[in-house]
Amino acid sequence: MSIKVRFFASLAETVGRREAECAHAEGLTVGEVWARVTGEPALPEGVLCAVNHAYSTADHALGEDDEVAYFPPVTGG
Amino acid sequence: MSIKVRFFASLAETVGRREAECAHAEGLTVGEVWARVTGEPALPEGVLCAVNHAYSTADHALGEDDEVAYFPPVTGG
Amino acid sequence: MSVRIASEPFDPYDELRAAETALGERRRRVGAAATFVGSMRDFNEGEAVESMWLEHYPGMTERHLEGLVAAARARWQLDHALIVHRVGEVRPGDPIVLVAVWSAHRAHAFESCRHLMEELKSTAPFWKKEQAASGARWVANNTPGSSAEFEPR
Amino acid sequence: MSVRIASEPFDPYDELRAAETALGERRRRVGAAATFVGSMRDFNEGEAVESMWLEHYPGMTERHLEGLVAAARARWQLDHALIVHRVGEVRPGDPIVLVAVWSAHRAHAFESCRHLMEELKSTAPFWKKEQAASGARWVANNTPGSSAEFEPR
Repeated sequence: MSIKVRFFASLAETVGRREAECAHAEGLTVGEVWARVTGEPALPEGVLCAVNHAYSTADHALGEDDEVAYFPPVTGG
Repeated sequence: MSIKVRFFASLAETVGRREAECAHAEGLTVGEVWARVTGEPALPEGVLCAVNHAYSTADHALGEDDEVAYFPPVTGG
Repeated sequence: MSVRIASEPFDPYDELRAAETALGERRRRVGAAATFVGSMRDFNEGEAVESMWLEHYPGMTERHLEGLVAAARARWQLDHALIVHRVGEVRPGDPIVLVAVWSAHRAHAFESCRHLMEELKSTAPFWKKEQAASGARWVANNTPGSSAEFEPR
Repeated sequence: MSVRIASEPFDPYDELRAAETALGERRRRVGAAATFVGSMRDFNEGEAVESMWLEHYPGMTERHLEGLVAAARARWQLDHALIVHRVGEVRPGDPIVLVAVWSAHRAHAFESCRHLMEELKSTAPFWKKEQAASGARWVANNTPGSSAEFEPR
């Protein structure tokens, strides 16, 4: 099983890509997937995350076919 | 010297006219002009008054060529 | 011109477009526009209302509204403000009042728009007479301005 | 449809007219409409801004905005609500966001409009990148929502 990972806005530029796949991710948390995909030890403060299009916390455990996204503070409106 | 007196909305219907003249009114208060023109002893509670297009109190003393108006609570918007 | 008494039906969106056109290049620094449109409802106090007569005090009404706009401009950072208010015979669905403000800051726009509308409702010399099936009646009081005064759902 | 992501420039007044046409006969019971339009300013943090790139998260953004509208409908008596938000390249003066609500009560309209706009600013997944003379930069933070945070005049 693999999980689809997405990065947005300034975070996509920092990480250097907009999408990634994370294999064998079932049961990993949102924070652990970040570490595995970026090589950084932990989710930096100020990075927001979403699972399947809804806001999530870093300790949320992922399931099959989930999509996880990481992005900076929002600045719309 | 006479003063122009105006009534609006439901008050014009109650009083039975929209306009009146009040002769020799210089120095009279807004409340006294009401009494003179309508024959009622005092300005009823809830009646608003204006002098020269600005809100006024009943004890405001009138001068030459003033226009005084009486009307019910406003219901615009 | 920031205050207009309309004796014929008006289109709020035409009014807003015209005001923004008049802003011209200043529009590029504005950023925030808050507007309120009040229209005639076809019921009041549980009864169907067929039409409404809106009376005002020519001269005083304009002067009073201009005073409200001047006071708002002193309190908030506004680039422009517009008030349009109907008088005469009004039909259900017709716009009665438009209050619009333009500012560089959305908080100023929101707050001044609401303030102007509440001041207008409680102090501007307009009077409504409703024509219902049971006859004509002057509206005695305006509705409250805070949702806290309504029943919770 | 109460939420729309616009990848091309939009006209807020055309959007409002279309929404009111869709309301049809219900419009006669509405009474109050509160709207907010946020447009691109030609300066930010003291520097001229030439254009702006607005990114969003397709799917999540729409879902999130629809959730905000649903929550507002549960809290206030609303007949209709509309949110339109631009994405892509935006030029100074272009509308970025439209929030509009229709209600039988003006307090509900004012409060829900402002609430929706503040929630959108602080939680909806949009990101702005400004193109200024000194280069491109991601906007780090949104402006405050209360005028109390501004300097008094």
